[in-house]
Amino acid sequence: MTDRISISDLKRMLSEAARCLRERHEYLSQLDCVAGDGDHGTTMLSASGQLEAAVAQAPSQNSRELLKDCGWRILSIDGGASSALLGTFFLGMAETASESDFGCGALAAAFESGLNAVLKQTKARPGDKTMVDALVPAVNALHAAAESGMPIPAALEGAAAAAQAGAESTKPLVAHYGRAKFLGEKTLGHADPGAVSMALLFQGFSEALVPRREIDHGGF
Amino acid sequence: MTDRISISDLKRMLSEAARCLRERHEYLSQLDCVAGDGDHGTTMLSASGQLEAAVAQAPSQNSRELLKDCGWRILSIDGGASSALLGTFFLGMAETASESDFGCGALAAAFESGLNAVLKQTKARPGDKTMVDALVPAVNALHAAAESGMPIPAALEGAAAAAQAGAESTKPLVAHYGRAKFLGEKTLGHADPGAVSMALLFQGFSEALVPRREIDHGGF
Amino acid sequence: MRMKKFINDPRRIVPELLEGLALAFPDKVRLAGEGIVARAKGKAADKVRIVTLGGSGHEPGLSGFVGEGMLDYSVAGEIFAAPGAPKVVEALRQACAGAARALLVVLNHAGDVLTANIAMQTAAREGLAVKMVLTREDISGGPNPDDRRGLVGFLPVYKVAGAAAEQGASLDKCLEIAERMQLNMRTLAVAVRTATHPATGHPIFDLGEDEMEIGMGQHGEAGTGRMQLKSADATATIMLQMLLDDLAVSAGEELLVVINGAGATTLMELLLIFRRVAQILKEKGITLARSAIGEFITTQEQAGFQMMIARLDEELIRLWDAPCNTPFYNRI
Amino acid sequence: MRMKKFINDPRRIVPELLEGLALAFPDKVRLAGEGIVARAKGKAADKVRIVTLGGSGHEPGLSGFVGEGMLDYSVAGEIFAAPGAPKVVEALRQACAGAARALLVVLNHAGDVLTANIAMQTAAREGLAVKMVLTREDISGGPNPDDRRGLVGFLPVYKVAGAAAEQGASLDKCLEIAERMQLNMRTLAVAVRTATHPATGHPIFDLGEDEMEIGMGQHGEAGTGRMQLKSADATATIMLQMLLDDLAVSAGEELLVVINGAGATTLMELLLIFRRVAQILKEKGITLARSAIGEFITTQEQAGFQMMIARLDEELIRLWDAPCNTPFYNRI
Ligand SMILES: Nc1ncnc2c1ncn2[C@@H]1O[C@H](COP(=O)(O)OP(=O)(O)O)[C@@H](O)[C@H]1O
Ligand SMILES: Nc1ncnc2c1ncn2[C@@H]1O[C@H](COP(=O)(O)OP(=O)(O)O)[C@@H](O)[C@H]1O
Ligand SMILES: [Mg+2]
Ligand SMILES: [Mg+2]
Ligand SMILES: [Mg+2]
Ligand SMILES: [Mg+2]
Repeated sequence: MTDRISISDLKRMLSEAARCLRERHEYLSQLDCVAGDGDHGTTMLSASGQLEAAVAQAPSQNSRELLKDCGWRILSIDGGASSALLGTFFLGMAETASESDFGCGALAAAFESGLNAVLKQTKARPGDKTMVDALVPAVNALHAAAESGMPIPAALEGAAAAAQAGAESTKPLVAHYGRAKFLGEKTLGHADPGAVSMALLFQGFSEALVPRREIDHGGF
Repeated sequence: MTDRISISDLKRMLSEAARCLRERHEYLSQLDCVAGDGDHGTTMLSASGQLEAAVAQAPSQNSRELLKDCGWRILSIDGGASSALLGTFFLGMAETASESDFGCGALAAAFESGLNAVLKQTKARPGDKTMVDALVPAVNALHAAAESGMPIPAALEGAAAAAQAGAESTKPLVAHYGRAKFLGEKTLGHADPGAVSMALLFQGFSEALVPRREIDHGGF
Repeated sequence: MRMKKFINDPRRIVPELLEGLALAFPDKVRLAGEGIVARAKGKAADKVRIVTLGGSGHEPGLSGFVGEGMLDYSVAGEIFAAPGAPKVVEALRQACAGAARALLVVLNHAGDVLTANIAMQTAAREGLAVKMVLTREDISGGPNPDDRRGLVGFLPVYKVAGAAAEQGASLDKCLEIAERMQLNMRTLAVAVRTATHPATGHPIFDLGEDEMEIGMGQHGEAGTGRMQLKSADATATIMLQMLLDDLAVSAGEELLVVINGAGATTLMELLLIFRRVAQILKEKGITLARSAIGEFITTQEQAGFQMMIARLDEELIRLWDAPCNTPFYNRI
Repeated sequence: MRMKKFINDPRRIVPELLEGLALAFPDKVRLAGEGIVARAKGKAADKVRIVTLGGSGHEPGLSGFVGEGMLDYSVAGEIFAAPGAPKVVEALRQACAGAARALLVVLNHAGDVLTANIAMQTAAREGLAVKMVLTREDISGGPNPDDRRGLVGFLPVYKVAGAAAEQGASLDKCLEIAERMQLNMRTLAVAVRTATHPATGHPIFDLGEDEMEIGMGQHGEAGTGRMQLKSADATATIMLQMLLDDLAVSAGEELLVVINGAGATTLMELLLIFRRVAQILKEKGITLARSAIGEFITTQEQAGFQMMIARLDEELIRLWDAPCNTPFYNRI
């Protein structure tokens, strides 16, 4: 429990995010079956493996290099849309990331830079029923928390809750991007798999810094 | 009821044979499903149509030409093995057929010539579970009847009965020729479709000359 | 329907099938890295390279068209999934070795486009001379080109751009040719039976026992018209009319027609469909200038087909007719 | 499984599909009578004509291989049924017009052989110079060649005989080449899922949900080995070993390998099968001299494939490599 994120904190965050995605990968594929081609869990399982490998094999103690490696590794997965965007997210974070420790503001800035990189690659915006619906509120929450001087664990917990709410909010929407857009009305009532993945990612980040029992495991 | 077969008797024989094949074509396909590719009835339906067309369009009163026309027409059907052999049978008959009337001996000789033409095209012999199992006893019966001076209707009735018995006799056999040979043991217990067709052919020939009610419709 | 496929480890399908491709056509293609299929024979340094990318499980598409007169590099992703951008960057680096220039042909599918954009940005940062063309001709996506997927139209685009490159055209000229081809083509797909996913074993979509769906995408993405299964003639008539309307074809124009089998639909059926298309074009006074019939991009054992029409001009016809020599498309 | 095919009147499938073929490849083939597909372009009168016959429903086999360097005439029968002899006689008459000579290539199936024999007898009576070769390479028929069906081995026979004819070889030489090819080839088929008959709509055979059958014939005629569905590698290993044993291939020899998809089996799978074949041959020191992979003869949407091997000598390799230009097989 610290107020700066050291390289070992970052590694723990990445490992926990990997664990969350791995644990729920079958559910993610089920969600993708409703509105896509059913492979999202497989891709997130690969992403999770790549995050773990990046952490395990990190050659230096450089946070920025670690995030960049995560990004390239995830981009290297033949996972279609979601791995391209998730990889882009990490590469974007790396662009503004500190080389060593982060304060809460720097962390929020890095996440925002990741989000901006994603928003450069896709025209999808909140409400289009994509992973953007979870990413945007998570990054916004983190920013607000940083501005209000919240400690990092609490800030990340808020970001995770916002991401989860964002994922939930995709249920009543109709998809406009990705494969799901061709299914139109069929996507109604089901959460977007990519949004759920982003919520799981932030859940992992948060759980890495907060004792496990404090977390509300939410709806998924 | 005559003791010579005139061209109009011959036409009636061919028409009745066509009718018998037509009436049973679905059953013939069913039999072919057991041990072949299920198309035998379709081929015999086409053969029946060709016999009728030959009779209807016969340009002359020449029996030999009529039989030849039947042969070529049946050969022209894309019916695989059975139409090739049935066409050959008619062409073979035409080779020794009289140009006008037949006595019983001449009729038997013509059928024998048809049988020989068939036996030149296939190595199948009685016991191999093919149409030969019906043709051989039918032609033999006709010969014996002719030699014993039997009138033609009775002689043909005997030939039809012999053909039917021959077809029945294929039930316990295992096929050695045609597509059915690849099915081996599976053909046990089912009559060979081509043999049943030949029995129907002779049934038609016979019914053309004998009042319908006298005929025993047998097992099929 | 249970999956019945001859595969080994489902996670190793793609590398194994590419290995098989290279073993089967050693005079035409070679493996040039993980998921990268390259021409076996070199090409003069001053000629433009044609590069493409896309998911696997659609064989012979896309790597089956690497060879003289068509593609120089194909980057193959996992089953039904775009390849990762780093592989595409690697292929572009190889394509542009010795200061060569490359045209990247991308089929409009979300994952492919994202990958391609990321790869293009990296290539630009590395100073590679690459331009990109996006094929988007599936009229079931509606009037907005962004919503139109890239289907079998990649074939004529590879063909004419590849021929232009082979003849020494500049990168801008190759791009212009590819753009002209793609702007003048329209495709519509119909599906009648689903396929199973070779990695998961699951059916890709559901369709009633007597239904067909016009507009079905390459991975079972729903189309616009679910209807009772129709005859070859009726289906061809409906689909062709939709395509002619969308492309606004007039009598006297020259068309290329491609009929692409989805996998299980027989060539027998494709020929019946083509016959009706040729009859209708004749009735309308439209010239059937060129055609191609076969399986160019499949979705496993899915039953159905794609019908593509394209307006040809003299230059496009000349490029379409130019020789090519690839594993699954040849012209003498 | 209900039939889901794009057809019109089931009794008109064959004439319609041949019409489609001629419309699609007007520069390669033309219709020369009911069920008769002929080369579009003429051939010098002193060159031997290659003629074949067989049932339909197996597209692109057999008429898809009419064209320069392969067939001159193909006589197509009804779905799965040999054509009538009179049509074959008509094709032979056309082939032998102007005192030309012809080689009739027949695949060993009861109906085809009967038709061919009747046609050959008529041709002989008419004084036509025709010789016949019978392909029979399906080792599942047992040791007696009479019991071996003709499967995809027609492809190399058409190819080498057609090339020899194109190069001006005599009829006897063409026959000798064709015989040498056919004596040196062996095929084995495997089926995993049935097809439906396009005219009747019925499945052709039954097979359990996890079964495959090695030795299954082109029309569902039972084979020798019904067994649990196996992996690509295991299936390829079993089948190749049976073929190598039967042909008695030794290390150092040169082989042609053909992998022919039955209809619904994907090219993806065929490439995996081929990969294993190439690996095994390498292990055994046998040279993989040439290969072909694709759908050359299908049984509608049946799933499965045929594996063919053939021993090649220098002359056969040269003829195999010669150019050809047909709707569904080309060489540059
Ligand atoms: N154009 C896009 N913009 C934003 N997100 C997208 C886009 N396309 C897909 N996604 C996200 O990716 C998820 C699907 O990921 P996945 O199934 O792994 O890839 P694919 O759709 O290529 O199979 C969707 O649920 C959505 O959140
Ligand atoms: N080689 C043969 N010799 C004699 N009769 C044969 C031969 N091949 C097939 N038949 C006969 O033909 C019948 C099958 O005819 P049909 O189903 O019409 O032809 P196909 O077997 O070509 O589909 C068999 O039941 C058998 O009586
Ligand atoms: Mg998906
Ligand atoms: Mg039959
Ligand atoms: Mg996917
Ligand atoms: Mg048949």
